[in-house]
Amino acid sequence: MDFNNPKTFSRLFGLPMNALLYFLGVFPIVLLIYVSFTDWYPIGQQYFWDSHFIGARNFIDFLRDPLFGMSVLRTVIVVVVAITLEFVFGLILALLFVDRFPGKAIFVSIAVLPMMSVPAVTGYIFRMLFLYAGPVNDVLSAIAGTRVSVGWLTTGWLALVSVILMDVWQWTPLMFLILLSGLLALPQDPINAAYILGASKWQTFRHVMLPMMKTVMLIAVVIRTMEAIKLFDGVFLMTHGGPGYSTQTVSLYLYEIGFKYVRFGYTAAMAITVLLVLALFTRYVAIRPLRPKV
Amino acid sequence: MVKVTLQGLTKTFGEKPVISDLSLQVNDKEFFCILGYPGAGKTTLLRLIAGLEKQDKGDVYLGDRLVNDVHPGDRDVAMIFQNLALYPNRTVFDNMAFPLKVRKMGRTDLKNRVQEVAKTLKIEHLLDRTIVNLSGGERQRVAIGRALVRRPQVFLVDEPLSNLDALLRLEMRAELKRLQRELGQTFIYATPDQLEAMSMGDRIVALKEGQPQQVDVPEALYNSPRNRFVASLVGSPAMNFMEGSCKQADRRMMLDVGPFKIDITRFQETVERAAGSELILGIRPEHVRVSRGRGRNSTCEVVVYVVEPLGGEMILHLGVDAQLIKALAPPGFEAKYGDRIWIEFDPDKIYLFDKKTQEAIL
Amino acid sequence: MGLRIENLRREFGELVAVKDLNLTVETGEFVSLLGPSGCGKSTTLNMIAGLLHPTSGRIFIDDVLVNELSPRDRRVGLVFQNYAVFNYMTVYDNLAFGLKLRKTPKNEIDKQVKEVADFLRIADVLKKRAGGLRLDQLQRIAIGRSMVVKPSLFLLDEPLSNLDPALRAVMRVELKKMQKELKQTVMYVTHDQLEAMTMCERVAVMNKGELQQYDTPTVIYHHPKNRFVANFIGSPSMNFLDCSLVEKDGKALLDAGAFTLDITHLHEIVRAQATGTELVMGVRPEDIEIMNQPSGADSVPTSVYLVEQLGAKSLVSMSLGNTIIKALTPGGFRADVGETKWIRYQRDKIHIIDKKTGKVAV
Amino acid sequence: MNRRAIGILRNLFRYVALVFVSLLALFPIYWMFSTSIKLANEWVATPSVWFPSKPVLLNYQFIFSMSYEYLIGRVPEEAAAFYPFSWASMKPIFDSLILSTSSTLIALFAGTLSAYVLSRYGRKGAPPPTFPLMYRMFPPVMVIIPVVIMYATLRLTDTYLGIIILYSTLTVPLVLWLMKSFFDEIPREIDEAAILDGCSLFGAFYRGVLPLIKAGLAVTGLFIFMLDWSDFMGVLLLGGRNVVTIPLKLAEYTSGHGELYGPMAAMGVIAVIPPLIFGILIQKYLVRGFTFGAVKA
Repeated sequence: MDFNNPKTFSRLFGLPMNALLYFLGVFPIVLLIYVSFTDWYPIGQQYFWDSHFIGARNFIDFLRDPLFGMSVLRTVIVVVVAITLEFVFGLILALLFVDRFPGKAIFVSIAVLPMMSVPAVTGYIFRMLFLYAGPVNDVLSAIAGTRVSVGWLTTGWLALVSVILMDVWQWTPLMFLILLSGLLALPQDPINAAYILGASKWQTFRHVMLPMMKTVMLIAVVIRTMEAIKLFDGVFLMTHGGPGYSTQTVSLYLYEIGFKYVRFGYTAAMAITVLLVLALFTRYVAIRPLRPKV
Repeated sequence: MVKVTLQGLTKTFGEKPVISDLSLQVNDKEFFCILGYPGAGKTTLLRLIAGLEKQDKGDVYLGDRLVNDVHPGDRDVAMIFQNLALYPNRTVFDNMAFPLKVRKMGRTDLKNRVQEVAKTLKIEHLLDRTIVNLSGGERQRVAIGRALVRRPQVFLVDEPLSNLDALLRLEMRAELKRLQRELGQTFIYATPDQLEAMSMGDRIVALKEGQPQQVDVPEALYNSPRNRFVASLVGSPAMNFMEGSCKQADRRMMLDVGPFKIDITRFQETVERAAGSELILGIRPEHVRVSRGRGRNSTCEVVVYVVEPLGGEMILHLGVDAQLIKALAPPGFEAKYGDRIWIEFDPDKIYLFDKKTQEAIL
Repeated sequence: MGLRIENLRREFGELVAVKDLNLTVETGEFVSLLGPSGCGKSTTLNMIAGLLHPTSGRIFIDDVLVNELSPRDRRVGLVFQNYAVFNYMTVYDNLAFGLKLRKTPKNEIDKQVKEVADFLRIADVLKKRAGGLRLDQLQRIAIGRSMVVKPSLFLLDEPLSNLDPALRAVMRVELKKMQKELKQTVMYVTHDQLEAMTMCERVAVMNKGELQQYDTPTVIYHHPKNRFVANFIGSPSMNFLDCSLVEKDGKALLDAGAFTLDITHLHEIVRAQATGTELVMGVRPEDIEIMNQPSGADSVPTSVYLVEQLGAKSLVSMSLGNTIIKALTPGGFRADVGETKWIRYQRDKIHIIDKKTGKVAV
Repeated sequence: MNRRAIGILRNLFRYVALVFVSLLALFPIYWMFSTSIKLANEWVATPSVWFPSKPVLLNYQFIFSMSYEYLIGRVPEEAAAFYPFSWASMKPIFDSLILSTSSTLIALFAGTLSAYVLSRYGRKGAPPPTFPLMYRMFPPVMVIIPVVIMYATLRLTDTYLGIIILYSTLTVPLVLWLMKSFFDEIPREIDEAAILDGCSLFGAFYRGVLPLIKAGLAVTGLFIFMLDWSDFMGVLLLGGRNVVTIPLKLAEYTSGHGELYGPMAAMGVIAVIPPLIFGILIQKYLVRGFTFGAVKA
């Protein structure tokens, strides 16, 4: 073999990564598709080839499953609200950091600490914060003047709010960092040009800086959306999807069906469908601003 | 120390042909310049010779050796890249020794060779410094040094001077030329700067969209450009061009370019043989004479737009109708914005081009 | 008075970027701020535009003190080096930007934008997005965008440096024409001495934050005040030869080692101006004559080092002792390397510079 | 009001805002830390205890003493007295270290090679560039579900190898894009000069480019380590008995047997220390990491 032939060389160099991706990428997906058409229930049938082929029953079943629909809706709510808040806070924060001022480096380091925390630990921390006798209620009491006892984790919609707040706390820093990079990378000349042409600070921001930030803002939102859809660890440790089903996101629901009730065939069908929807989303919406120029 | 022969070289990137059917020969010990605007395919041509890019068609010979399938490292050519491609955090010595280390040269030999080259380039005192601490001119020398240590057969140089400031560029130009003379080696040098090519090249190829327009010595490119492109590429300030058509009148042949007519009767035969009646008149600014008053041979009256003093002489940008004409005025000529003056062409120094083919007729 | 700058100073920490600058520009005048990179010209420009606050000193635009005014209230137009056009807007919106901010009625905006677009010849691209346009079009947009708001002072920051040489020549003429037609006060910042010398009525040469000389191009070229200006202006640049003043038999001789030059006629001036006998002789390449035979007492033998053909001119480098002297001769000059030629300085064109202070005495 | 006064006022406003933001960012972490040094009666109280009355290390001793099953129903105060430090209790930390380190190295190796090919030779040979990116975008549950099925068949469940393969595969797309962004910053001419100097293609990579990219490798490595270290779902579904990482242990404390807030907090503190340190070290590159190299700070 001639390793100085670029083709041979690049095949060789690509080999390890291809091996990983095909082993845990292509192979399992094929398996998943097969299983989704069976009634595989690993407690009764040890191997997947012991299962029975049942056609599209799994797909029809879960589309009728109200719990699944609700989990999708909840995920959408969490994603939309959390991303909106993160974007607004992130942008404000980024604007605070655009100029140079003494202590900037330290404040940036502090502001981005939350995103470095382990998500599972974050979930646990927020579980403590939102206890009946937790510090959040303390602060609210101090503001209200009387003892406030909000059951953050025991009231359905408040638990969802808590989950959103947790995501906002952990991931606003990422939004902030991306937007700050965008702001700092803005060419100064068009901004100065606008000032000289008579624009006020606000007008310059609105008509010059924002349009130039479009790509970066898109990237920030897309990245965060993708990550927010994944939301699992934190919620799992914070509420376990409870109380009842009130914080059960798609990920948690899949987990529960798949591993508590071990209905593998059914889970596989749901997973396939969600994967397909997300793949289309990624292919046509998300990947565009991200695709590196190859 | 070898000639380079290219035969029917073709290279396309995607749909776009970058080099198309190019054949030329670079002689032994020649300083050969590739001159063309950015995007003309100069760098691609060098990379094809080096083997960094594989041609779609055609052959590359170094000496008599066909090197189409030879690995770049075995072609025995050195290339000096536009961005120099030095290792920023290593010392000058390490940078220059790298090609020798790759070839597994002994320690003492290696040291001597680097020392020797550093001496020719006057960078001995820099050997222990890292590249990031060097000035632009010094880095330039190191890049040349790295190419020199290998004693390659052919040097390929890709506009290495474009990042230097004007004064340093002038200095490095002379230096590079002297070096080539002393080494007696084949240099192929790509540049977009006609002044650089004219002053350094033994021969020049004018390249346009991957096709050689003319291969010749600098004077020939300047005095008898093959077509309009070459005429406009070479010479500064650039040649004036005016479109016009031929008219017969009283047995004389006149070229009417709008603001004035010019008698081309004595070229009549050539013109009639070569092309139709649509021509382009070309005249270099240095062959446009200006005068304050109307002279006997004056062609037309013009308005002065811009005066560029160039040391003693000055370039006048003159307007007539909608056309701009540049003229080189002698020292002492007085003119300012808005003046009306007269111009006159030296009839022996005009060029005629076919409007359709853009080829030179005269 | 278009612009008046009094004792302008700007410090960045320890660094004094602009040092007590005094400058006036008449209304309608085209003035250039010329200097190498880092000389403080951009800092000065930014202070005039109001993007940077001076450490001390005062700036008047149209006799109004503008120090405390924000950029938007200064009525200046600034064209940036990279044009800073709003890529994402259409050309029309770019041009209308300033007027829209001023709440100009729509039909008025329309009228003015059309007018400017016609004047700058970009009317055909008004509806296109600015992002995809050619560099010269971007530049026209940048100029037009400032033009519509009718500034009293136009600042241009190296506007031609991103264009290729051919386009640069064209835009140079157009800029000059425009300025003349609008009778606009313009301050043009550049590091390219050719641009400054060709386009401007007066040139302010800066170095290390200090104004070196402020005069018309002709005066600056022929009577540079100091060595920096003499070296910076003119291309190829002036030759400098270290020499000392010797008095012998009632004659004053300039001894440069390889030759001596009789400067008795300048003796008085030199003695009055210079601080010692250590001098530098400066002579421009075009003021040196090359001869095959010695003629007259002033002829100096040299050996040819390098001949560069520049088309209309040949640039000859000759070694004289251990220095290299460059001379510009008519094109087509031929000589072998090492061949002996005689040179003669045009005596009234030499400059004598005090070595210690760098001041030009003659 | 002159310029200077406005400037001072603006700065004042900025600092007030920044202090507020800092408090918000730091408070939850502080709360975990303070809980980890509180005595049991202060873990949960009304009103809650903001500053531990008597800071103790008992909770840490508790988690590093004998394994948790023996301690049900006891509080750290008494546990510490009876049960000394045990190596067995360190297992989650060792497991986290082993899994994160080896997965990081494997992903770094595989991803870097592919990134180089992608940067220099384009798509030919390299993995299809958008495929790994998509892989990264899907919620892990969905990616892991088929893996669970496959591992069950291959008997890889609850093995180190299985989880290392999973981690490597999940993070290798990030390595690919990150390292590609670093390779793209090195001019192509560096490799080409090396090739002309006589290097093989591998030599150009190994001797020419790799030394210039050490910093990028380090950054990418630390970033990937942070992600692997933070994983919870992977071990939740594929580990359990044989493989127990810190987050999994943390989850164990929360399930069922009464809330041991103090030891949990101590475990949490230990879990977040490495990512916090690494995160601050590579802060400049975090944006690039999370955006697949698309945004460079």
